[in-house]
Amino acid sequence: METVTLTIKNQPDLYLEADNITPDAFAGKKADEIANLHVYVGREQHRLGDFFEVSGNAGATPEETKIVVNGDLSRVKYIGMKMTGGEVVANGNADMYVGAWMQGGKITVNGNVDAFAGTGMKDGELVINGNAGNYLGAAYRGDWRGMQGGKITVKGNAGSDLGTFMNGGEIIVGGDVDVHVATHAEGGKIVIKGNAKSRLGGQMVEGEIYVLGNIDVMMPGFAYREDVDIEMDGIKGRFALYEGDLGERHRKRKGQPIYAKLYQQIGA
Amino acid sequence: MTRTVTDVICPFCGTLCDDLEVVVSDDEKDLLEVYNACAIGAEKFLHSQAKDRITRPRMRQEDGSWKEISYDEAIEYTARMLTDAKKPLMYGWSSTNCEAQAVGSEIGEIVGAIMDNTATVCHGTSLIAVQDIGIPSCTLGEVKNRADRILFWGCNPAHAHPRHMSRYSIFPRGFFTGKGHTGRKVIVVDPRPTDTASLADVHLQVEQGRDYELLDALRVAFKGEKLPDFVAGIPKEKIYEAAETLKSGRFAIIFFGMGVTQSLGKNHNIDEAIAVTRDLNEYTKAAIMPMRGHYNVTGSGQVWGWLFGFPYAVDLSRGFARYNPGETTANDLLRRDEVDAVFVLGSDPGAHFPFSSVKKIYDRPSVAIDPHETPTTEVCKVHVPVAFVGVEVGGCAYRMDNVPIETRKVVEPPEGMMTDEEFLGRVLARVKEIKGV
Amino acid sequence: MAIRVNLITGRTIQQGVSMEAGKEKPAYTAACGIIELDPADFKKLGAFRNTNVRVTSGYGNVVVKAVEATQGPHPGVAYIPMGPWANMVVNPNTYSTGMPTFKGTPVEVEVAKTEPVLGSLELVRKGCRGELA
Amino acid sequence: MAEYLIKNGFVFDPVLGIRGDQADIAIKDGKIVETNAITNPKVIDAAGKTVMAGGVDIHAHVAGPKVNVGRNFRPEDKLFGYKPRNGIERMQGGFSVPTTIRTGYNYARMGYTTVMEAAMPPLYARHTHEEMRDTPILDQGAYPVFGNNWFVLEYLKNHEIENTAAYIAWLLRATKGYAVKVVNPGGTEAWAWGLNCENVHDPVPYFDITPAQIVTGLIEANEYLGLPHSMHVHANNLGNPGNYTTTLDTFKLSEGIKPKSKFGRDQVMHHTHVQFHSYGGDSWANVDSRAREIMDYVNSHDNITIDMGQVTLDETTTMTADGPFEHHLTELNHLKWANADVELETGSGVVPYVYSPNIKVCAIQWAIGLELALLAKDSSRIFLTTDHPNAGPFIRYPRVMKWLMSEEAREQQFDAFKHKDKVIEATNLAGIGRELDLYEIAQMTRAGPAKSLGLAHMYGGLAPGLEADVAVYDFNPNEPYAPDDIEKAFSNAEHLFKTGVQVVRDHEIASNGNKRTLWVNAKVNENPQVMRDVKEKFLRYYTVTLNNYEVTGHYLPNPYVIEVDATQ
Repeated sequence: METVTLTIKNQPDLYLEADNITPDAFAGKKADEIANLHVYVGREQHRLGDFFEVSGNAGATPEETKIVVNGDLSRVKYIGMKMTGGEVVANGNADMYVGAWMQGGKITVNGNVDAFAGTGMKDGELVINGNAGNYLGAAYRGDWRGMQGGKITVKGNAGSDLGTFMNGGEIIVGGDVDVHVATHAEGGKIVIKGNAKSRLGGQMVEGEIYVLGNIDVMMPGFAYREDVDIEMDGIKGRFALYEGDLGERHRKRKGQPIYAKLYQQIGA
Repeated sequence: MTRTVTDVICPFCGTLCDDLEVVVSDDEKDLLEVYNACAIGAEKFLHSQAKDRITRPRMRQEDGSWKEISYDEAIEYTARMLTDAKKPLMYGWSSTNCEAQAVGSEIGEIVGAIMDNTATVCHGTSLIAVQDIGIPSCTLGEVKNRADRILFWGCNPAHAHPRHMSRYSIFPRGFFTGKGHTGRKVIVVDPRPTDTASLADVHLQVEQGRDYELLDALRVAFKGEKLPDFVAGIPKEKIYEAAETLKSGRFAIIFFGMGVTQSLGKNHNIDEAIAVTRDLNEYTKAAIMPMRGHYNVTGSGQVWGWLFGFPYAVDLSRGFARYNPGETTANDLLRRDEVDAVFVLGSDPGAHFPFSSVKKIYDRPSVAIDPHETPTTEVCKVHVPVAFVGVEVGGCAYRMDNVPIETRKVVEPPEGMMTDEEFLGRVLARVKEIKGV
Repeated sequence: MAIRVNLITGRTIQQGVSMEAGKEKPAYTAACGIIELDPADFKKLGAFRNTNVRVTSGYGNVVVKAVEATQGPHPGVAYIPMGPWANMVVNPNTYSTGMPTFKGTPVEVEVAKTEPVLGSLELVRKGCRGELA
Repeated sequence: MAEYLIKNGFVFDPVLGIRGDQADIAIKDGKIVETNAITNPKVIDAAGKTVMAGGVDIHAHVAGPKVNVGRNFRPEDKLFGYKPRNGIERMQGGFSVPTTIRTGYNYARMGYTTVMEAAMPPLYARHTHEEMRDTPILDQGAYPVFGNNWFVLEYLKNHEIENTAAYIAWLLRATKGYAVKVVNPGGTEAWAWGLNCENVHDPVPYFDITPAQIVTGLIEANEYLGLPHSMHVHANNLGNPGNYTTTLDTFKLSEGIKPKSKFGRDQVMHHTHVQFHSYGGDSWANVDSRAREIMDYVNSHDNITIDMGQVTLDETTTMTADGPFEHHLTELNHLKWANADVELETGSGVVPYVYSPNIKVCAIQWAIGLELALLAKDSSRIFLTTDHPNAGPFIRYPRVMKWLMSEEAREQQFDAFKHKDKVIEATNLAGIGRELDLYEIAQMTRAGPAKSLGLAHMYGGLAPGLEADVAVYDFNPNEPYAPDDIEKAFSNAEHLFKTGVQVVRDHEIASNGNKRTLWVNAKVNENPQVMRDVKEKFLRYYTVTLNNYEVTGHYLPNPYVIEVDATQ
């Protein structure tokens, strides 16, 4: 695997749209060609090299390309957008749309990310070693196809609207989450190791939510069923199982509706 | 001698009453009296005639004072500001006609602006919800002629849409509703016992910010599933009862307002309310409608819909249209310092945005186009007064149910005053010159 | 003595009429430079009706006149009509939806008898210039 | 205006009866003229290329309230598909529901010059006209819907043809409409109570009338007026297994009625998107094609024209004034649902839909549409449509042409189906070897629809005196070609002239044209009763005043009025 290193040298006066920072766009290019890729500030088109020092050449394919981005990226959008393979490591806070619509490969952010990370994600792995903003792993506006597959891991907290319209894949949040989790979800799995506020599983059709901490307000559409013991991915303990959203439509299997499941830990 | 103009359209709220009568002087310069309007609408017509009205553009000076400038100078400043900026915000677009909105859209397209309208602080979250789940709705005449279950959720038409209840919802006698209000059951959901609630058969005083839970509870009740004893401060018996009332009607309509669009959950509250409406269509006929505020915020969403495909928050900066509320919405853009110039027309963000956003407008090159003196004109660098749409110039406007109605000109604007459309047309021409288009 | 209440904002017919009559006029301040409090909250605050109060949230503060709720009772909930006064204190967080949280901001209300309620233009002008307390 | 001479192209023109012979087409002052009538033309060398009249679309949903609902509630339909502004071209977005700008440009790119909006709710006529105004290049008209209108229901309950006709004339003038459209007659009014009319004899709730009476009465009123187009119907029971009998029942309502119009059409009923109305079986499990039964009827009755409503196997957006159908659809696919019932007049619904080649029913629908066209004896009475965007976006017309013209292309598509064998079993298509030629395509896309619309004196052919709407395609029918070459060439006209203005040059948009809006001004005898009824209904039941209803001039900056005198 070849590594391309980008180090931010000029901060944009507005925000930088850098949808070209992906192994797909870099693949097969040398450092100077990579520096010539387009980025945008508002309506102005610039070169990637106007804002970043670029060193190293990319591999022949996305899979053989690793990109390391250094510096304060909190005004850089779209890192790793639509990537299909390879690896991106961002050493700093990044702005919106990290890994949005990604289909493969791995992104690691050693910092926080703003909203819309992992929007419409199909596959691959997104690791955020800080906090995530709102709409992590959610669908794009209007789309009923949210996160389809892959895995998102957040070390810290996540914002509101986690996993909206999620259909598959997995999201693990090490800390707390804000309101609205897995709204309209029809599949997938969300694990919240910290506390949750309210509106977990609202309008949820199918899928699973695990909460290890507290829930401020439970949805009225989730009914307590039983206590169950769970052991999975390093999580072990006794959980209260709720099913819902009782107000929502559900598929039936053998005449029985299949509900979404919400597990809340009640003991070790 | 005076003349009475009939069938006049009120350019205040989304109710867009079109039965006003306005008495004007024979020379059509003075507006003397207004009939059939609500207090707010009448004031809007009468204030257009204020003697202290500002009639010429003005520019803020270094020392904070205003200096009168010509329209030509104002056009030049505006065109330069928009073409110099990398990412200008062109905001407002609600208190104006569709013709002006279309010209503004072309300016935005050429300069690469972000176009946002007042839905962003009003029913923008409803539009998000509609994109997620759709909206079964109808025209207001369907409500008048058929509805026997009226639910006002987080809206207070007694104050915000004063003639709504008499023209469309609670009181009118229509084709299948000959008994008027006695044939209808009215439910109000609001954290306050509002003046609208006092007209209702049932008031559910929801705990503020828990609308989503209460709406979900209604859906659970429709299906006959068990509820907790209390949801959002409402005992379950009252929820089951409300659910039964709605299901048992022939035609149920839900009107909703800022109480849900601006509270915790925002678009999700609307989404769930629409889900309630969808569910009701399993049992009877049901529709839902946002109580749109500005008289033509709806039109702005329509014009951008056919030109760009999005009803608000349209980012044209890269020569094509993108949309994502939370990113391309005015308050997020200002808060995050994403835009470098601000143009405002047909709205007053100075009064209606959180102050932190107002300060960002003040910090940037900025132009406000508004017939009035407002908090927005107070913080902008240039203020361009224009003729009142619906009073001094006509043009198309869209009612809250998306019905387009052509507003009427009833009096002449002050001599030499431009309309929105004329001013924008001149700016467009100048922008094209500068950009060599 | 300060009380904590949940602040909501919105339209009133007086707000609408005075806004159309001119936001630079005193009637607009009289209609919108107010906070409607429930009688129970007045009691807790230990203030008379029509006393100026300072309303403070995590986002700012503003002086308005405390009046009795016109559409009550709603203990624990306070109401400032939509406008620049309310907007000094509302929660600007949009949760990435574009919509500030105009309804449901926790605020503290304390008596500020001698402090004036500013007019709308003066309020935003001074605010922008950093001239407010 | 510039003169043009399009030289040496292979011309396909049913109006002149030219079947691919080389011929020259001359253009002067916006019209086709004899080649000796021009003096100093710009010459377009069309040698080795195909030349046809501009395409005419008789049925598409391209402007108005439900179209805009489809745009505004589907941001995901525009994601990553936007075309930036470039020169005279404004920015263009949207796939299944394009912006008005893209609509105009994309039709022009296919060589189309006239497009009819198929359903205009009268109360929303202003909106429809605003969108048409902002759709460049194309000549357009819009069909106001009548089949659930309270005036019509009340008049036709008592078979009051003269009053119905007077009301139609009034509404066409008030809305600046082009033709009488009927969508799910009676069923959409029933839907205002959550009900439907599923066959032609289902009574309409309260109004005490049946769909059959509505359809027959509107045909008679249409002929009483002698309007350019016939009554244009979308029958009851759309999209349901077993519905072909309802379709045949609807067809039969036209029997014995002769056209009475000076505009040269032969039909008294146009039935639209017949693919959606040609299903056998009684459930989605056993649905099959009844295209043969349908076409047997059409082939033997010459007072009917139809259009296809071809499924294109895309993700698209369905939208129709058939409110109950859209509710039915959202119950099936659980996708977002918009509905808009319109006081006293009509209703509508919008739901996204994914026609997947992996779903048996979608593949059967695809086959049925093609069968209709391939079983037609007269290609000038069946028109190529996708009921845009219902069965697929209009940009797929060239793909439909490919399927119609190439058995190989159809076989390729069959092979791509997940349930190929079941699809073959439920349909006739695999056994149909017919391949249409370009002359037949020109009948289906030009001459046929123009004649059915009563616009054969303007559009659909290359005879001198017609509008100079001429398309040149980079396609040589006399050289070997692959099926995909058809789609490519007809997606991307090399040149297009609209009323004598070159709007596409070398495959690029060269002008925004001089778009016109067509409407029909029918004059009838004064009818005090109808005018009294109109006043009464506005006073009591409408929520706008009568004086604010009529669409005034500035919404049609470039109107083209077709005058009809029905006074007697």
